[in-house]
Amino acid sequence: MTVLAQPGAYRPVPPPAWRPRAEAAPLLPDEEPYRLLGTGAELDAALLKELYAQLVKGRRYNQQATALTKQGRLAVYPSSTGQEACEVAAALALREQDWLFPSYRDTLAAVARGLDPVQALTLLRGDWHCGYDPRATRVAPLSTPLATQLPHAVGLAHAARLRGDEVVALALVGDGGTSEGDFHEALNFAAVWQAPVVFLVQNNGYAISVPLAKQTAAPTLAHKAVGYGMPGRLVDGNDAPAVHAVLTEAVTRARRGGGPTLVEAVTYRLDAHTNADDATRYRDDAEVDAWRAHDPITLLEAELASRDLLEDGGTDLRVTARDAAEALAADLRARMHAEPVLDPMALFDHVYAERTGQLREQAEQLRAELAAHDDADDADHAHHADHPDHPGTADDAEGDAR
Amino acid sequence: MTVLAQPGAYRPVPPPAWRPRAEAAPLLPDEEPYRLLGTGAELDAALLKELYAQLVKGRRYNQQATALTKQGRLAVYPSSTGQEACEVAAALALREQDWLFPSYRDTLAAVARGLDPVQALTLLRGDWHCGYDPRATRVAPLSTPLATQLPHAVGLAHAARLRGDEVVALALVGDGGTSEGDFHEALNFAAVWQAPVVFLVQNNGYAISVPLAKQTAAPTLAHKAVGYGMPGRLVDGNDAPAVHAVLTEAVTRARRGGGPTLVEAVTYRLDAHTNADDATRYRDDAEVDAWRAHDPITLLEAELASRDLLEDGGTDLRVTARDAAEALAADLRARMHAEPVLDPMALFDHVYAERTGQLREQAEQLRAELAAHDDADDADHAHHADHPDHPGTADDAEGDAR
Amino acid sequence: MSTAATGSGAARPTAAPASAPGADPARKPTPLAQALGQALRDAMAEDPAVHVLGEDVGTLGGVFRVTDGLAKEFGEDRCTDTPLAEAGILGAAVGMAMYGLRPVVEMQFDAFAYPAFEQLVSHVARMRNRTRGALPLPITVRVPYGGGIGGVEHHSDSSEAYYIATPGLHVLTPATVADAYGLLRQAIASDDPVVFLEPKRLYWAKDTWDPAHPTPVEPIGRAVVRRAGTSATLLTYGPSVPVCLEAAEAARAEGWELEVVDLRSLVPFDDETVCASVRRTGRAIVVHESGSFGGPGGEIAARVTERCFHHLEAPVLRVAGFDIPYPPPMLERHHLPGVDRVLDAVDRLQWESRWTEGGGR
Amino acid sequence: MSTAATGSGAARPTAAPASAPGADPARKPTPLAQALGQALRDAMAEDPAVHVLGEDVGTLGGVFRVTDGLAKEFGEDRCTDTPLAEAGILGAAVGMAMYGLRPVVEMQFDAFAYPAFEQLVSHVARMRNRTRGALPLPITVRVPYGGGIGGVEHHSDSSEAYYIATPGLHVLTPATVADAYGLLRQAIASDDPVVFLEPKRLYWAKDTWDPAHPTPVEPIGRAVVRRAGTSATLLTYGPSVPVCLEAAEAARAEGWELEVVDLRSLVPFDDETVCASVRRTGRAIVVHESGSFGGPGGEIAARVTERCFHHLEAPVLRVAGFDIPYPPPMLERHHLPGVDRVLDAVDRLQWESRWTEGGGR
Ligand SMILES: Cc1ncc(C[n+]2csc(CCOP(=O)(O)OP(=O)(O)O)c2C)c(N)n1
Ligand SMILES: Cc1ncc(C[n+]2csc(CCOP(=O)(O)OP(=O)(O)O)c2C)c(N)n1
Ligand SMILES: [Mg+2]
Ligand SMILES: [Mg+2]
Repeated sequence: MTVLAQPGAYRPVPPPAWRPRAEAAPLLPDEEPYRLLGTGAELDAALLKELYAQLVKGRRYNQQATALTKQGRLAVYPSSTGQEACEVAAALALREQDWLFPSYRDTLAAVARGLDPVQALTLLRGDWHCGYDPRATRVAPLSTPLATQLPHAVGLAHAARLRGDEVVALALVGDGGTSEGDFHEALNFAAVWQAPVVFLVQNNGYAISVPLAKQTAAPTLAHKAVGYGMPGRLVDGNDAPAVHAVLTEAVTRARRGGGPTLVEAVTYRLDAHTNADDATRYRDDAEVDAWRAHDPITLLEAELASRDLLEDGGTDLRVTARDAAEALAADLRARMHAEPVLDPMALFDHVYAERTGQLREQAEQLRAELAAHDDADDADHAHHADHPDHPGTADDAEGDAR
Repeated sequence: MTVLAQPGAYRPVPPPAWRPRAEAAPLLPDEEPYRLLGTGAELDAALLKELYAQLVKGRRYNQQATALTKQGRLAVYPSSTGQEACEVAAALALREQDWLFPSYRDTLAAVARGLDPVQALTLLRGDWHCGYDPRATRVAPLSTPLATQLPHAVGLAHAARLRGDEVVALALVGDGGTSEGDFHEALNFAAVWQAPVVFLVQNNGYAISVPLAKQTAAPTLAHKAVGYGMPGRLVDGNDAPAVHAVLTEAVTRARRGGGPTLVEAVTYRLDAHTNADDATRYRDDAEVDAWRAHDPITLLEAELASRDLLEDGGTDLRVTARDAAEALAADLRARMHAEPVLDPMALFDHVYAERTGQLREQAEQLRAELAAHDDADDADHAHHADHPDHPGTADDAEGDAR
Repeated sequence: MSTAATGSGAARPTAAPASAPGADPARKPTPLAQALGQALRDAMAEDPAVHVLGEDVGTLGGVFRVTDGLAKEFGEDRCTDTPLAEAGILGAAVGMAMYGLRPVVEMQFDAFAYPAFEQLVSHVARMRNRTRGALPLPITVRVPYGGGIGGVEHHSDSSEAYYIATPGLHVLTPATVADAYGLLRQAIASDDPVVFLEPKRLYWAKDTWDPAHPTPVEPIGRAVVRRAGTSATLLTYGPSVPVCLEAAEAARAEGWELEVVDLRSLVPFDDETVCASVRRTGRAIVVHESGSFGGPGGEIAARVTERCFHHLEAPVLRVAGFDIPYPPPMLERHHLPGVDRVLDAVDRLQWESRWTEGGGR
Repeated sequence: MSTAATGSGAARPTAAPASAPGADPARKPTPLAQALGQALRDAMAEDPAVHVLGEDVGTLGGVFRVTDGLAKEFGEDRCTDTPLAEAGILGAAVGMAMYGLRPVVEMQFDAFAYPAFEQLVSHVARMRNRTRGALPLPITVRVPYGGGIGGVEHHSDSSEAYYIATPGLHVLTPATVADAYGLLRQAIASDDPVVFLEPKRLYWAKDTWDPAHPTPVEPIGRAVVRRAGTSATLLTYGPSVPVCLEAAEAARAEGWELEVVDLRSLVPFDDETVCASVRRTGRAIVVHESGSFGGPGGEIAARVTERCFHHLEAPVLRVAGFDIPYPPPMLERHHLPGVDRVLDAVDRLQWESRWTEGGGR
């Protein structure tokens, strides 16, 4: 706007309402995404190797999970192929006592943290909603309603701080999720409460088909931080050590009482939104290819090579990593091919601490139906089951509709 | 965070996802709230006089409306005493075809725009929800659910732009309202759509009892703008010409297709939250007194005096303004003391374009009850009316409860 | 799906060109989702005020492809990919409607309409009333609802109980391809806000239908008898209509002639058609996927009982989803009311004369 | 308010120290709001995991002064003024509960709970079930509800229909001072999430009560007969309980002895107490402020009819608010179900023997 002369003749006593509460400049992100790969920066060799092994395993995990959808063993799989650096770095930046708050795309982060992949995939397999004990694993349930997990992370981190525990919560959200009101409310609460929470936005360029330019007009998503009074950091999301460094610094700051941080990691989803999505409807091959050239695994492998870290006393890191990845895939495949044990009566469990009268009646009804059905099955009864045991994705559902 | 050397060896083709979409610097607010009073800036004398007359009238309006609550003529009144500069400037910054989106505190802005005060106060009197035709007046209904009117303003401005009309929407919201998800979603939509809308946050330091420091940790509320990619402006909300200038510039920019602006006006609510509120529970007199010393009317009057604009050909602007204000107050008082004409059967009007069967039945029921009641009244029937005609505020309600 | 029969009552034409159904050789098996898309296309072509907005409705054509091609045909200003924020979408639609447009909002899945709940309840439903008719909001909110498609949690809710309890909204739900088109056209043409509930698992169900000459359908507020019967009435809507028709077919083998009423319009509710049927049959079952407690079935059973008490041979029963969070894909078939559950309820309709019972009646 | 009678059934003690009611000279007229505050205070004193949060609950003590003094007594970390964002408040409470706290959230008015609807429905209500019991959420959401206080629009909604249709939530509402205290203590002690609906217009209603020895009350899930009668049963809750008691008193003059059942707990629902009463009287009316269509009355009427059909001499009737947006203050008395409307409904309970009627029965 026009800047008029302000000689400052009028200077009210600064009332408490509008004294700046924080210096804005330190909260603003750097101009360029933060990077370590190729910079010659001093880096811990063990960390680089660990990241590499995890990236390779993560990629294989993504491939295997996608394959399982084709075999009808998963209802749906939203792959994080291309985003493994973010997923893995998020997991490794946390300590044992810290909590991870994943969105529906982030099973890999949970697995990289040590969660059993079969448990992590329960939601997407479809035998139950959440397949693990969040308290035991310090991994919140995968959140399907976008951005709704962010205030949970804030509340948990705040509670831990009130209890005097050194617990940090790291919450994952997508670029699309930043548009939701819950994102706003969570970040504001976090900053006002100075809660030990780190928000990692994986900006993969799309919310399903909607590109970032239709999602926001902000210079970067990291710029949103200043509006809450927390630091915003921009990082190359395909540079695993850079993401790890930025997150570790933010986690450490949070742990020390320094409050929340918003981190935007710029990355790309190489696969379609889910196995059911057709990404060619909204993006072209050239764009995908450009990003393939910046694959997080290739980048890290080049760095390891340039530092002569790929071979170690006769063992080739690439081979070890690949073998470990294959082992994970084989185990996952085998265990996912086993039919899950399903008890329909479990539908009435845990709706409340105790079943209400209403639920006891309904449970009795189902029990009777199941008994009748068993009898009928024996007698090759005509009444059919309404739906197949392994329902497919939306695209498959045609066969399912009557 | 630690700034590591970034020699830039690694430079991926900048993928479309993370090229900054806008320069951040021009979007950030100035360090100090923008001011004109006392700066010696060139100012339009007619505008100053008009603002002054409106401020005086606005103050009197606030007083009269508050008095009406004591007389049981208004159910409740949230006064904008102390905030008249914002209310009046918002009204004057708009053209005939523009739309105003007030919150529940902003009847004065509507009145300053020319709305009949009796119509503006209908909601608070309690005879209906909205007392005027929003399309005819280009004033949206007062919004009680905080921040919910902001997306409406965006949608309307967007629609007008699609139609090719030069319409700007100006939406008012409080500092507390900026914490709501709807604020976030509205600003984001506005920026993505480049909608011709101006958001004016009246930061009066409190959301009922909650001070700004418990509401946000942001440097200023205007800093939120950069996170949406729109300019943020900070202005002294008690400096009427400054608010008017900032809003006019934003409105003009919007009208020319330059997109939305977020304006934070720093001001203070001198009265309690509403007539039912006891502000001494959460703020001390010293703070109120400090702000009284920066009363928007006193400030503007001093400016007029210093410019020798108070007297004009024998007429004293103060007297003219006061007389006009008294006339408004007298008229308002008189008209608000007349019993509003109430038709209970109107309850069933305008629920839908046409009454549903359900509503026709219920309307018949009420009609019968009213008829029976009339008969009973004649016969001094024992069945009592459950509630008084003029219900009071929460504090009054004690007498109402059984 | 074999529910194309228009049922009883004179069909009033919609805005679409009416034709003599059956005469046209262009009628062919058409999925319900396609008829919905056609309704949007025709409404947009007819009235430039009609705008479609939502997540992924533009380039992608929606995750169910209902809006496929609209952005290309009418431009991105008419069919707009919005930021990912449901309250913002519906709130913006309110503003657009205030300016005279007729927005059609797509919510991607039922549970993802909840963030817009405040906008829906506190503004959309009330704006006309608040402003004494000055500001009607002709907004259509399309909500894919219900289960049976193997969706993971939060993708299969039946949320109609929330909407029918909100005065000011019309709540419609088609079960046939003709209604998908006809009701959606009516919804868009209506000056009142409409929550338009689309049964997800019927998106791919087909009826014989001609997009160029859409079958005229009954107006908003009218229920339709999809199958005539004398033994008992099944009152149902949306995804449960085909289930009830199948149950009625199966019941015939056991000697029952079940009448199936497709409610179509939950608000306004067609007491006339419903009560006429129940008075005729003397017995009724409400069938829906939504949970039972506090669900639409309670309202329907209560009002039918109020109006038809002396015609009832048995209490109105309810066959509904259980009162549990929607189950995971592998268990949903146990939750969804299917043919067996409907037939079991029919069994319980006190076919033995009640006079032989000991009860107080 | 003269509803202090605890009613039938053995009262089970709450967590509060039980005492022989009536024996204590410290019992004095106490407003319902004060008993709620006392419940919060006692719960916070007993269990350091109990945290109160919401808008203006700290320094101000809430706009209804229910939390008055708590911040001073327990510190701002235990009773916290939050930013103005209801989804954020409830969402943060979810996280706090995940970490083992027992948050008590205050929503300032009924309609201002709507922004938190997604958090409530998609997370609070389901977390225990989603995690197979690993993550119960002991959250109490206090919602002042209903009208009659002269509030402007969006300040007088009756939103219970939305909550009772959401499996996983308990929905409680007190009508007496003893229940205000006792039920709120039970809600906070419950490991399940509770929507605790506080009837706004009863906040200042008084019962004789001793804060040091709170009257023990029935547990969650139990209805209580507040007045015994034989002619018909009024099934009601919250703000309508005093209305029904007054109606019962007035009806006595006309020869009717009305039984008044205070439901207290909408979820879980006490079929036993309700049906026992209706079977005894043979006639029932559900009375509530909430709109009729899709409101709780439909559910209650339907389930009573299902269970007591052969004991009913007349259909279960409903007396409710109209199906309109809540009216402005000056008209609300025409909307709220009052004594006259209840008595009119009693009139319509088919007192002439139904056998003399021509109907099909
Ligand atoms: C509240 C809500 N609205 C809509 C959806 C449907 N939906 C699922 S994923 C998705 C896109 C998410 O984009 P983004 O946040 O960028 O995450 P990404 O998929 O890229 O990881 C949408 C719209 C949802 N899950 N939740
Ligand atoms: C969604 C919503 N939540 C809560 C309220 C209750 N309430 C009314 S005014 C108010 C404070 C508003 O503060 P602010 O936005 O700063 O505006 P001010 O009152 O200062 O003008 C609150 C919490 C509301 N009206 N709407
Ligand atoms: Mg994305
Ligand atoms: Mg304020």
